[in-house]
Amino acid sequence: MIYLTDLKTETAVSKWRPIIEDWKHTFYLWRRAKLAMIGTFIVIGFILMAIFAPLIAPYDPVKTDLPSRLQPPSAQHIFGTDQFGRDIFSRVMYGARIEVWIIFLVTVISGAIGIGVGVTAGYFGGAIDEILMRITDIFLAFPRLILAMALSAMLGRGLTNAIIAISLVEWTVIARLARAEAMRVKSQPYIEAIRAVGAGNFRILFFHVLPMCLSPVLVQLTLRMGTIILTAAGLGFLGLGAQPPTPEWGAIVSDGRSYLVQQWWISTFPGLFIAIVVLGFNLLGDGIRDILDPRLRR
Amino acid sequence: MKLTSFILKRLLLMILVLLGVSVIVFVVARVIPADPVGAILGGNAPPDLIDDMRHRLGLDKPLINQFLDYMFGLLKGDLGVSLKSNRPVTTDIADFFPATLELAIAATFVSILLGITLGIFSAVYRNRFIDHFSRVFSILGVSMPVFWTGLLLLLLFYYKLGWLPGTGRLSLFTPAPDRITGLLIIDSLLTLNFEAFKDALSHIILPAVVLGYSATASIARITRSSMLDVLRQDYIRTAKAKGIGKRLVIYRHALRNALIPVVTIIGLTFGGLLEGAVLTETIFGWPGLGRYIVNALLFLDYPAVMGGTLFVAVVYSLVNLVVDIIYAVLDPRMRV
Amino acid sequence: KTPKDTLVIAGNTEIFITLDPAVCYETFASAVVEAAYAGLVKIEPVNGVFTPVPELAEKWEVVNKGDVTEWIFYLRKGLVFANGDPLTAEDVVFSFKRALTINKSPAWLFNELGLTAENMEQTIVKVDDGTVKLVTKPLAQSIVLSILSGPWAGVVNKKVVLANEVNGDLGQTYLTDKSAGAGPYQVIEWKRKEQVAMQANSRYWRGEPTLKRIIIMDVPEETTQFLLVQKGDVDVAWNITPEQAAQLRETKGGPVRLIVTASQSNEYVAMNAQWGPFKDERVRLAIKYAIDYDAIIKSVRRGFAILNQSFIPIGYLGFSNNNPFKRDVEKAKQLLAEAGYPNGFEVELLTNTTNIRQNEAVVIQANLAEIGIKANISLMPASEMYAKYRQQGTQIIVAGWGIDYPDTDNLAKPFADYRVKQLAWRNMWYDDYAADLAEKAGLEMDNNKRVEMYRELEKYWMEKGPFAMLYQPVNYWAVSSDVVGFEKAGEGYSLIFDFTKISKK
Amino acid sequence: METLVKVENLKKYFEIRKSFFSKPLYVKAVEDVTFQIPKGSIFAVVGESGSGKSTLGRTILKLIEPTSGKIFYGGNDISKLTRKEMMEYRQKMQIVQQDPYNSLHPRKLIKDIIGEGLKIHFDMRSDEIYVKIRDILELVGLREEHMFRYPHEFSGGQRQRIAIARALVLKPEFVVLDEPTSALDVSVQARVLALLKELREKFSLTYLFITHNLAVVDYMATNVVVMYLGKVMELGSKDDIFKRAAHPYTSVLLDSVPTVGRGKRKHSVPRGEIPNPANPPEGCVFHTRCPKAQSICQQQVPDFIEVAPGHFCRCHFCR
Amino acid sequence: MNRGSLLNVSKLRVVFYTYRGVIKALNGVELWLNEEERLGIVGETGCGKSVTALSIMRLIEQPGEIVSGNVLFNNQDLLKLDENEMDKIRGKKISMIFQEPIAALNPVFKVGFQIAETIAHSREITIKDAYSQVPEALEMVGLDWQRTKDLYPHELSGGMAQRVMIAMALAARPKLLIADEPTSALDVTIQAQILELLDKLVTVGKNAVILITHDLGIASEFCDRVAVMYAGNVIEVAKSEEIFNNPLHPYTKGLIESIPVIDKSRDLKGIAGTVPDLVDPPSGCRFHPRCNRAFDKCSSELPSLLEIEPDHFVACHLYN
Ligand SMILES: Nc1ncnc2c1ncn2[C@@H]1O[C@H](COP(=O)(O)OP(=O)(O)OP(=O)(O)O)[C@@H](O)[C@H]1O
Ligand SMILES: Nc1ncnc2c1ncn2[C@@H]1O[C@H](COP(=O)(O)OP(=O)(O)OP(=O)(O)O)[C@@H](O)[C@H]1O
Ligand SMILES: [Mg+2]
Ligand SMILES: [Mg+2]
Repeated sequence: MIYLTDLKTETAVSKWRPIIEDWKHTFYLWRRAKLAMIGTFIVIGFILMAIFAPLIAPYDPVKTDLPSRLQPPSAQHIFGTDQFGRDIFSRVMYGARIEVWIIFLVTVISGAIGIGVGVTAGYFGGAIDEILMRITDIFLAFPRLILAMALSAMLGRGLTNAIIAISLVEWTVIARLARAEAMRVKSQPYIEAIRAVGAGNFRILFFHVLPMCLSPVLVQLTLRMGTIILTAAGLGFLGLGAQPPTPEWGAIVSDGRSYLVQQWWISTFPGLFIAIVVLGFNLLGDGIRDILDPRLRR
Repeated sequence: MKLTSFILKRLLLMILVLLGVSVIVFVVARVIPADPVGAILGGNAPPDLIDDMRHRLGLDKPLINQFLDYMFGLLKGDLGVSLKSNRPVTTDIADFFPATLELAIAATFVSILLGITLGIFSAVYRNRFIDHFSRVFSILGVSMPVFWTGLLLLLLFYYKLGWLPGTGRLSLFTPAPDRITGLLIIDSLLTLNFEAFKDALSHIILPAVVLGYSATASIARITRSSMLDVLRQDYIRTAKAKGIGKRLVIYRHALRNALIPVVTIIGLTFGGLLEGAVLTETIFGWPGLGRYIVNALLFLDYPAVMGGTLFVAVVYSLVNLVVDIIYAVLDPRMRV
Repeated sequence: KTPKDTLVIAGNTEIFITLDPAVCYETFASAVVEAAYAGLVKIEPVNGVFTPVPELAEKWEVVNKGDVTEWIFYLRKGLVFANGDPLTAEDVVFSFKRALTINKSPAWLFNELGLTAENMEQTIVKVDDGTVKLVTKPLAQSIVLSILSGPWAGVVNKKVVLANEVNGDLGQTYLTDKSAGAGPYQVIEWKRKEQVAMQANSRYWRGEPTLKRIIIMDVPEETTQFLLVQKGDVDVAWNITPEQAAQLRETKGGPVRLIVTASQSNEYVAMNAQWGPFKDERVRLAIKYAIDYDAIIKSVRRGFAILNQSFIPIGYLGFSNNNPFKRDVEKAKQLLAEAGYPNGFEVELLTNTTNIRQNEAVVIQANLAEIGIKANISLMPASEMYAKYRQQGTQIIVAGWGIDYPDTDNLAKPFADYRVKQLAWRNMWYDDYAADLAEKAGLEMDNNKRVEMYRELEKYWMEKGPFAMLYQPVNYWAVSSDVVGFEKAGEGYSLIFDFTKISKK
Repeated sequence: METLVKVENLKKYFEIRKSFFSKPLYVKAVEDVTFQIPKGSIFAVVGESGSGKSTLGRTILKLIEPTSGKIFYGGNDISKLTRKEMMEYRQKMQIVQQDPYNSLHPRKLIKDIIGEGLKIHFDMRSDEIYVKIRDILELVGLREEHMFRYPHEFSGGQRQRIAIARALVLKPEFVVLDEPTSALDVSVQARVLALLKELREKFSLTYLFITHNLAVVDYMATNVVVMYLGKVMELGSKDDIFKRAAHPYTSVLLDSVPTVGRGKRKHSVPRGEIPNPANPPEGCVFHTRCPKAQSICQQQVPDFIEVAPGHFCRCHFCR
Repeated sequence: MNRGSLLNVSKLRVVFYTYRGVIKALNGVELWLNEEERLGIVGETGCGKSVTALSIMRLIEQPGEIVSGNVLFNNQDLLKLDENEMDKIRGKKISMIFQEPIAALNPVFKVGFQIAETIAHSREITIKDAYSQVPEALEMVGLDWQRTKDLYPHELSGGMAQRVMIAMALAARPKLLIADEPTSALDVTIQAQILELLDKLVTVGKNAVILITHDLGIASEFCDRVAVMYAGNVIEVAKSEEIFNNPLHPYTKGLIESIPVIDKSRDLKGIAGTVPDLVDPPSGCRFHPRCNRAFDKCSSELPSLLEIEPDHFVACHLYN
């Protein structure tokens, strides 16, 4: 029985070890990728900002105060005030909540539709794939802003509907990605091995193929956060996004547009925040992608 | 797969897709709770006039009839008559598309130039300062709202420095070159009208940079990751082992391979630029199709919306078809 | 940098639909139509009062015949179109009938006069080559003359139009981007989304205008326009923002001047009189007291507006400068409580997506909040907003009324007479007293009596009507200081714009 | 000896379409294969890359549907069974795949990888499953704590043991071993082969052993089938193949194997390369490379001849 | 102390920096080669065979680094050359072929171009001129040049691709050819062909060869001398008959006893345990945890490569 037992002895390990090791590895890779680190801090800062907005913001974000309108940045209003005397800083802080909400919903909706369609098409292939992909193509070929505009005009205005409209546009990208991933995964030997022990399509699809598709999709979604915020802003430009006085960043920037030359602070600060957060998400997404790269892991 | 049959198949599928697009665009355009007639007649018009107009436009017919009419029109290449301009939608498109195309091409050019350069530098100097810088720089392009960068550049290069013109495709008193393609830069070259060429070129720079910069990040990102991927391949090791030197290894052996996946992204980007140029077109007074469609939508000029959308969809699909063909040409592995 | 004989305007020509006088109905485009076509009469602001003056018709006679009025217009001798063709009564009759047949937006103004597609053979008559007879409703003279001075009543060249007719469109397609009139200018080209170019008409009966060329460049973005004019690449920025205007106002003496004139329009808040709480006139009154009119004018319009709470603007018959409402939160709250809404209510505040409207909505929202009313702003593109408005589907709306012809009639009826299916009707204010009064005033020939009637209507309307009139806007342009006479040219703007008064240093 | 698995005229064609419009082409990965696997044997399949070995193994397990032909398991025809009806056999027939690096789900813990089949086939409590997994891991030479690790933490040999554990935990009777050691170092290969032999004794398993390494066949097998371009070239007991090879292809294969310790040796080097499987040669598929080829070989497909009891050969000249 | 007349590698240390720590991939490798000699390098996976080869070519990249040692080639230390000088060695004096021949050829260039490029570089002529020598190079490796030169790598079979690689490598008539597992991805029949071809060409061209393989059979049949590597060290070097018939190092013995051989039925022993983690390698002799004859000294002191018998070098304390 020598072959069965004489493996190198190892010190006993807890069942948590692989998970801890995995995280340690991830942490190491993350620390090495400086930009990913910066991205993470930005995103965390963004989320904290949303959570603690009421504590950070010195003023009510929607209350107009006409006497102190259009004030340049000062000690009282560090980002200045807008045409109604509202404190830009407070609006930006509260706006973070709206952005988080938009991002959350779009991610959930477009992620769910995209993954559902993509994985199903990729896994089953054949006619199902053909049909689902043609539908995706239709949505892809559609001018995106127009589709979002048309949909949100159809659904009625307001932030939530705009979010739904954006999601209905966004899912196509996810679907394509998920499909490619599902196609790749389904032909891997380990899936056949699972089939060999008797697992059915449903089980394979949900417990084995789907989880593998999540991480690239997650990366993609992270990278698309920027587009999402900016599309929301573009819709605001057409009156289809958040309705005033909601301090949605894109809307603030586009409102402040006509003041850009004289009262630069109105759209510059929220614009800067959009840029920073989008940058943060992009860096994070790039970072996650690098970290998940199997070539960097063992 | 043979190229011709590949193209044929794609064209067939394209027709299918376009059919879908037209159905959706029809439904969406008609379900919007607004009134094109009211928009044509303006805020003050009384109801009788509106009813009369609605009848004349056939808007009181059942939707299904309207849909069939529309589809039959499509078969004949007739996109209907714009409610607003009162001209055939095809004429409008023919008027505005060249400008959009020209801008999209110029912007694509900018983004390719910028994106690929940044991407290569990023990959070759991975995790060094150059990499960090070019990644942040390219991502900033997508992060900043277009009208913000647009106005900023306008302020700087037009207003403060006075290096570049501020609006339109040509200066007011520069006579336009004879229309051949509708793309001013090309037309002026073809007619050897160098003054117009210079003028047109200087007008397109700012919008192209603004628009192109916003599309740089995705190209830079793909270039970088594809380049990194290629640099890890066995054949790069072979090339190095040949001793041809680092530069040749990168430019001859790595780049060509790395650019193959970039081509697909360029196709998608180009499609996006065709439709996504609305804000840039507005800021720089660029007489393009993007503005046309959005205005049509705001105005509820549904034949124009439908026609424009369909047209963009066609162009988008064609561009991607061309991209796939280029892809096949670039990558011999696809040419079986 | 622009040539001395050329005026270059940077403007947003997005709203241009057509330059055909029988179809065109948009303010900015109308200015072009007016320049290209001359009508029988013309409106001149004389000491701030709009006065009809002879144009193609050198004089006219009015015969009252009880239920109709006959108007005889005598044309000047030797009139020619810009292309040299003679202009006769035939062309005038053709032009009016054409507008009625086409039946587009301006047609209802002819209908106001009692001229319709059905009766036009009898009501629009060529007496001889130099004389035209119109048979109208027995309306106050100023109403008739001001309607006939509008761009829709511009005379088109029958020969040219018929020669370019396709599919029986009466030359609509042809006239979309060209002109065939006898005005001071003629349109030479309209490159959509690029520019509209006009050239002086040397055959204009008053003589060739000073400016030889007018070019309207399409510049959709206000900020860009502003930069262009400051840089001297254009002479006029047509659509600047209040902030830009305010900035110009403060920097006097630069290369660019600010030109302001009173606008021929009104800005108002309207409540649907059949919707929930607004059924009660006390609630409507409360809202009129809740609004901070001064703040809106000062902050949203940067002072570029005239406080006016009546529907009658400055320069119009019956204007009284009577502004009874001042922000009074206590009073508003009390009125609400009396009406049974001590804790307020929730309401949808509708307006369109332009910056100014949106800003007004925000201020009003804040004002209403103070008396306990929660207003949710809903922004829509104008086309969509008007669709909803026309279906009487609004609750409370911020909107404006652009005047069609310079007579109080054009304000009294829409705002008070629900039977003309205009603003009063859209807001479901079915008040017969107000309606009757507005109608009667229009038929009254005696101007003094008319004034009295309008005063009475105004009082009643202010108290009971569903409108809170915010202000009368002010037009502003950024104009290069080389340009002379722009104030005069723009004096009646949004109604008329007279390019002939402009010249350049 | 009792037959456990019988294959009759088994065919598996893969359709490859060159273009949307053109007629489909077929790769005849498995062409008309007939044999019986005696219970308790190690039935080796050898052949060059692309000869259809893996396809054969996967088709027998019905992981891919056969194009035609019959597969009998313990006397029952399983070739037409539906997925549900196959469930019973899934537990009895298992596979260990070619590539240990891709045959384990990279995001699952070892216990889940091994436990999956148990959850599907047996109604067991989780603590029972735990014990089972622990026992089987011990059996293949791993330990309890390895249950809570990810595949990437293991070396190739260890992974192959995990794959073996996954197959054996279901208590199968028949295991297809698809090149279980070709990715491993010789020192590890030796130990895995020994383990497989030991397990066979212990559980009286029957193996279908796929490999391209003739030396390993010699070490392991009881019966051998030699495949070339989807067809069986020769079939017989181990000694039939190694001592009395009848088919020229078998001889070529045997001759090509490099051997240690004999110094420089001149091989009789085989000619040519394996033809495109989508377009195999006419006549005898091997004739393009056969040292003994005659004109008949180009025209006529040789029959499958029994040259001695249980020793079959597909060659015009094998008698 | 130069043992080989062509190449002398001494005390070569290479490390890779990874998240888990520093991988000490080569731990003082000693290797030498005479002109026209064929050296086989064998060992388990991960023992540093490829890294050794790449170090000689100076192709170790991030995150790897050559920390110390000498690579004397014609008495010139390659590790001290600058990149330009090194480029004159690569592909000219020393060339290399790899395991996956299809992957090692650039997929977007035709075979003809890739060969011409190599020729052009080594002879310092233009690629255009180099084309004239492509037919000869292809014919040398038994390919129909007319057909092959216009093919893309993906259109080649594995055997053909490896022939192309050989043609490329030998076109420059290098002094030394390094072949890193040139046949592991190929079938036995093709492997035999390739090895025969190599044998022929090398004999004619008088090239020295380093053949890296994990198949001891190949090393035995092809090489004059064989070096056995374990965990970053060369642990035994001898003439090939000698090393297979009289292995001295316990590891070599274990390895040879693990190989199944046709017609030689015997039990396969295998070697207990696994290759050590090179981040934290065992002290002393890196083989000692797996060695059944290890004693105290083994865990504390790294044995050096000594000539125990004439031309038979072993690094093991048993033979001191
Ligand atoms: N899913 C598939 N689709 C199309 N062709 C296939 C498929 N699977 C296998 N083939 C083809 O069938 C033939 C036999 O393949 P198979 O994998 O069975 O060979 P093998 O003998 O196992 O080779 P190897 O030794 O390389 O594993 C090959 O030509 C292969 O290209
Ligand atoms: N790029 C790299 N990054 C990190 N570690 C590396 C890298 N290349 C090689 N190594 C490490 O160096 C050691 C030696 O690797 P090498 O490739 O030389 O092994 P080998 O003997 O060629 O094995 P094989 O037979 O598998 O090719 C291994 O432990 C490996 O993990
Ligand atoms: Mg196989
Ligand atoms: Mg190696």
